[in-house]
Amino acid sequence: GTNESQPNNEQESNTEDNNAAEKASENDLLAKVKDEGELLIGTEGTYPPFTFHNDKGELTGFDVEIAKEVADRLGVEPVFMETQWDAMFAGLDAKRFDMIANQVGIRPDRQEKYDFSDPYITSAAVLIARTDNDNVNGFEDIKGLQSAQSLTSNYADLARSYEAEIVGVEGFNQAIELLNSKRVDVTINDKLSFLDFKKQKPDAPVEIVATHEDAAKSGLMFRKGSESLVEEVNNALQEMIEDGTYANISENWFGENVLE
Amino acid sequence: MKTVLMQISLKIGLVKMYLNSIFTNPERLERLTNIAESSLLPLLKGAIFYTIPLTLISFALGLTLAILTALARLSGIKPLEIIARIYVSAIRGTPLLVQLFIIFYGLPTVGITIDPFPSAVIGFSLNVGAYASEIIRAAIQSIPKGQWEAGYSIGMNYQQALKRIILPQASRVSIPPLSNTFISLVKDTSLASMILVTEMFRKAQEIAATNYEFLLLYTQAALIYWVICFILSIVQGRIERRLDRYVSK
Amino acid sequence: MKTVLMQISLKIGLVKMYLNSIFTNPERLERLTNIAESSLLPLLKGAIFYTIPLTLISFALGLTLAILTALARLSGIKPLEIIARIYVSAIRGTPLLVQLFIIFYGLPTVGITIDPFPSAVIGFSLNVGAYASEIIRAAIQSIPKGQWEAGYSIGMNYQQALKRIILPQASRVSIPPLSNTFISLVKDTSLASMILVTEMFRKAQEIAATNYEFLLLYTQAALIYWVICFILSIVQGRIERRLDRYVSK
Amino acid sequence: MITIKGLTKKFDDLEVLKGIDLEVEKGKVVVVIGPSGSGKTTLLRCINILETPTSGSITISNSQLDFSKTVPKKRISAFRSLTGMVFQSYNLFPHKTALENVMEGPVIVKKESSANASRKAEQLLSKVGLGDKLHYYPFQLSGGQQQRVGIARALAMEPKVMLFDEPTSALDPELVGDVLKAMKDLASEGMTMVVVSHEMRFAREAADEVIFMDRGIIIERGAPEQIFSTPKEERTQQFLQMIQ
Amino acid sequence: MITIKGLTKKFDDLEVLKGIDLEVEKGKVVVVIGPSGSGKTTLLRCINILETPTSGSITISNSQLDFSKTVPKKRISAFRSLTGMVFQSYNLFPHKTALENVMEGPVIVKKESSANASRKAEQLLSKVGLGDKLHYYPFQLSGGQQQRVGIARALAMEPKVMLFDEPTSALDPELVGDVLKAMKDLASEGMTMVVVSHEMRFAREAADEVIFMDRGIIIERGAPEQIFSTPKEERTQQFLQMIQ
Ligand SMILES: Nc1ncnc2c1ncn2[C@@H]1O[C@H](COP(=O)(O)OP(=O)(O)OP(=O)(O)O)[C@@H](O)[C@H]1O
Ligand SMILES: Nc1ncnc2c1ncn2[C@@H]1O[C@H](COP(=O)(O)OP(=O)(O)OP(=O)(O)O)[C@@H](O)[C@H]1O
Ligand SMILES: [Mg+2]
Ligand SMILES: [Mg+2]
Repeated sequence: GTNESQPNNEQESNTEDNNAAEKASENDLLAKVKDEGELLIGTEGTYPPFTFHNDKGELTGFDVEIAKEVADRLGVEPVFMETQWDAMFAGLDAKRFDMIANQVGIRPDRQEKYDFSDPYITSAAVLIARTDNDNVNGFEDIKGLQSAQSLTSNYADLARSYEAEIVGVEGFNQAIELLNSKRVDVTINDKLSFLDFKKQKPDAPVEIVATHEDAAKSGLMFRKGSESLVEEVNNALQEMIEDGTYANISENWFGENVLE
Repeated sequence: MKTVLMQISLKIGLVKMYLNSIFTNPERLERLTNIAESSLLPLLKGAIFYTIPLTLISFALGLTLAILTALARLSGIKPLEIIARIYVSAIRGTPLLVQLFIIFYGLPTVGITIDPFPSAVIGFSLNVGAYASEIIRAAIQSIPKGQWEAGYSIGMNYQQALKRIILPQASRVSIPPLSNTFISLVKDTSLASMILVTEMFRKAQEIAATNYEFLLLYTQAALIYWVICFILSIVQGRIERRLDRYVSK
Repeated sequence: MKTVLMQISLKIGLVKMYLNSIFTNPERLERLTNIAESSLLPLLKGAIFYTIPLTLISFALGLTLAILTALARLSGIKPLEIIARIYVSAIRGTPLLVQLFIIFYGLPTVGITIDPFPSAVIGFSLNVGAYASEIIRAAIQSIPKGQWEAGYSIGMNYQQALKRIILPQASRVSIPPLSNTFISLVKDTSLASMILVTEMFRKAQEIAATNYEFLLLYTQAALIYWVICFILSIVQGRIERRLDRYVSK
Repeated sequence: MITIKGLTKKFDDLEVLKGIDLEVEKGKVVVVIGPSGSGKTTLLRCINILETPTSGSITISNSQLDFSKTVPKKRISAFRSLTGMVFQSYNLFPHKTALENVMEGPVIVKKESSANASRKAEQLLSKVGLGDKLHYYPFQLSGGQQQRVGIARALAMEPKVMLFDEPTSALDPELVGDVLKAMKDLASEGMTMVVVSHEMRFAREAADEVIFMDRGIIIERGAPEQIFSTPKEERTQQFLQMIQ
Repeated sequence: MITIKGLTKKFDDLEVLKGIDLEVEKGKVVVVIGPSGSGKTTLLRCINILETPTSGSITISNSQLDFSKTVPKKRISAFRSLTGMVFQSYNLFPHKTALENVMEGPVIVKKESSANASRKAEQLLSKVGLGDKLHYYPFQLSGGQQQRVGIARALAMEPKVMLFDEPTSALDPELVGDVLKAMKDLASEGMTMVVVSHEMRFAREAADEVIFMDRGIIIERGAPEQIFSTPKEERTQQFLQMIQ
């Protein structure tokens, strides 16, 4: 009877209300972020010097500082959430994060599924080999050799274009580990990460053999449909570049400006 | 044969060389000891604030779930039995990592968002519940039917016989396999790092990421796990001995 | 109470919406079906060429090791017992992932370099050996002493009694817990991806790395694991029934 | 005290009890004998409703259960409390001491105070000659002692009828005596008892009636001397020859 | 056939056998009786070397083992094959059929051909009245049938002496007869036998001598009639009263 249909109606109307609210926040992520005063940022936390923990255990790094500055300029609190590479994407999809700051390269296949900010860093690709390996002197030499690459990185495509045999790895650290243990011959990787590694382990028997002229650009990454937020973030980035904040951060981490 | 022997002695030689190189290279040794020392506290914090509470809470909840599931399996009520069977099969049949992913990253897409720690607790509890239910079911079945009947014959009902007669005896039988599950759980908590819980293994990864001494940090974490498991197995021994007091050795 | 109910009905509403949005959003649906279809074959290949052989080989070797370890534990020879104890404790007490890392990334630093697949086999076999040895030990101990004595009394020696009388009976007791270990192993092989074995889970990661549908791919992999485990549990049931032929139900 | 009418019990297709009619007066002791598989245990279990009979009725004191209808669980519990059962394999609770075994029923089922139940349990255990073993676990007791704890445990629920299923057949010969003595004491106190046992001595000395069962029916009944010395039926004769 | 001299057996501090001297001539049947815990089982197990005696010597046929020295494993195996043991709880191999149980020793230990062993096993099983149960598993057999398989299994190794440890005490009363018959047949064929049993009928009909043991020593020995009707020792009298 009527008694039974009562809660039913209530439920439906309720769902609709929420429906509307949901749509609003979906359409305007920026409004949601400003509303809650928090920007949820996904990052690995294990990728120095971009995102890692310092001696005191605090999360820091180039990407972290950039993201903090961006949040500042949006007038919200940055909240970092750390996880593994694959979980980071899943987390963005699941709306656990609003944005990812983790040196994610801007690539067409990613742009299919995600939005990117304007590039905030350009890094050179370098070819790394063991010091005792005299046979590798340039990118042309790696044909048929085993190269350790993150499957999701631009560097993998680069290695493929020189006909190296790809050995898939989780990230920079694992690539170096494989190189060290003579399980692979080379890796093409990010110059800045490698420099940081050498700083930590100066006597590691690996070195840069060659630097590639094509440079890769990275951006902050968002779910599709975050246009309003992306726009605001781009504005913030632009401001940072113009008022010298960006240059400061960059000098601090790399001793040079890494924008271009 | 001879070449194999030669190879082995060669390998042993290399191992010696490596260890020598560490112990005769004071800088390297110092670096390693420094790192080991300074990382001990963060690792222990990870263990005490996350690994251990996560393990204990999940095990307690999981055990409750396991008893209910075991009873459902043994209830003779078909629908309950089928639900219990599907639950156990689905959980045991799929990797824990995927289960955690689905709870943490999958449920939000259907509108259910749970925080990292509770998500981990749910995932691990469901897991323990499935594995332990089989252990408890077997343990209950291993108690002779005569014990139920003795309970009934002095007027007990099902619940009373279960609680007073069967479960206390079943617990004795099931302590060794349950502690297997418990020990596995301690280590499985390392997967919680995938859903943002900064437990001990995650701490090890974080520290290693800055100094690139992965082997050292992982070994250190492994040793802490071992200590925890070792303490657990001592506790297990105590409980077993306590429960064995009514059995001739 | 009422608010809880409302919340639940709200959640159900949201789930409906989500499913609707997938099924009424033809583009999204098509993308997902396409990915699922095209990834099925690579996943199956990963399962057939890596996951399954890795599981079978490691289980066979691990079981042999387990029997030897169990016998060492029961031998009454102190040094053997202690070695067996330490082995079991070290393996059960530390995470499998760390063991794999030490074998694959650690041993080369002391001059021993083993390829990915054999490294994985070694790691998993050692693991199965430790866990299963406890099961087998318990199973052997569960066979009444009278069975050994009956064997001796018709003139058998230790080996003969063990092989002909004890192990066949112990195998019956240990099938259910061993198949637990086996099923765990199937899923644990996913960790081999960390040491470059391109088994099924690694394939799923690779594919997801290009289309970023991690949840979909992981769920798909989970379903394949489930199918494998389901087939295994059917086989387990058959074996149990075969071995039960000499026991009244 | 007990009236059984047309009691049958089927396991699937196997009819184990084929219509048992039996009356036992208050204070009488009935000994049931018969070959293995004849249904003696099943009969006792039906009286204790550990098995649900297929048809027939059982009356104890003034309570009647009629098994042509389905009987509600509540009534079974109440009915069961009229009888106490002593098992061939004792079935003591191994995780409880002798005292705790006896207290368990009064405390958990009857909700008696622990102090009260403990006092009563002590008395009962003393009565069966175990006043000095109160805090022993079953594994620390001989078979005969365990069986006497089993008797005390059943008595603690103050049943109207005691049922014994081969209470001495698992015992070493020289331990049998103590258990039989406890049973004889009980009989002489006027307890109504149904005893499945092949102990001729007990039957001769304590039974008011001996019943011979075979293949699910009562073949013959009578005073012990009559059955043992001049059985009427051929099957009874054959059986007595086999076991003597 | 058997000569035992000064046999003692200690479990830790507990001396269970305190110097047993015993001779059994070829073809004779000796029945051992005594209270529980008196060491009867331990004596049989020592003869079968399932327990290693603490001191003393055992001679069977022409083989002697002296336990004041340590005895090599090889010799134990050889010595054990001179005796066949039948256990109270049968101890059949549950995963093998009756035939396989009997064949196991000849095939695995004596390395006989499977065909030969099978033929012999069939004969032995027929002899104990189980010619129609060759392919039954133990759980499909009654206790009495299982025990007869146990006898056949021991006989298949062609021992010089058969040892029986309470072979009928776990059996239902009406199943005892068949096992005793198989044992009597064996006795009448001239097998040397040592039997621990309280079955008076068997002792009266088949024993050449009855031995009464208590607390690890032999108290009294003699012809069955003598021991049962006019025992000399008080402890023997007491014991016989208890069990009769
Ligand atoms: N739960 C059961 N399911 C199927 N058959 C049963 C069950 N319980 C008993 N039976 C069968 O019922 C018959 C009678 O068994 P019951 O135990 O009552 O005999 P009994 O006279 O007590 O024999 P015994 O002297 O060996 O104890 C036997 O054939 C037995 O196999
Ligand atoms: N393995 C053992 N360790 C310690 N004590 C033992 C062992 N085996 C037997 N005993 C002890 O030795 C004594 C004699 O035992 P045994 O089994 O030989 O007696 P028994 O005459 O066969 O008795 P029963 O008639 O009960 O079979 C008992 O006190 C028993 O507890
Ligand atoms: Mg019975
Ligand atoms: Mg004995």
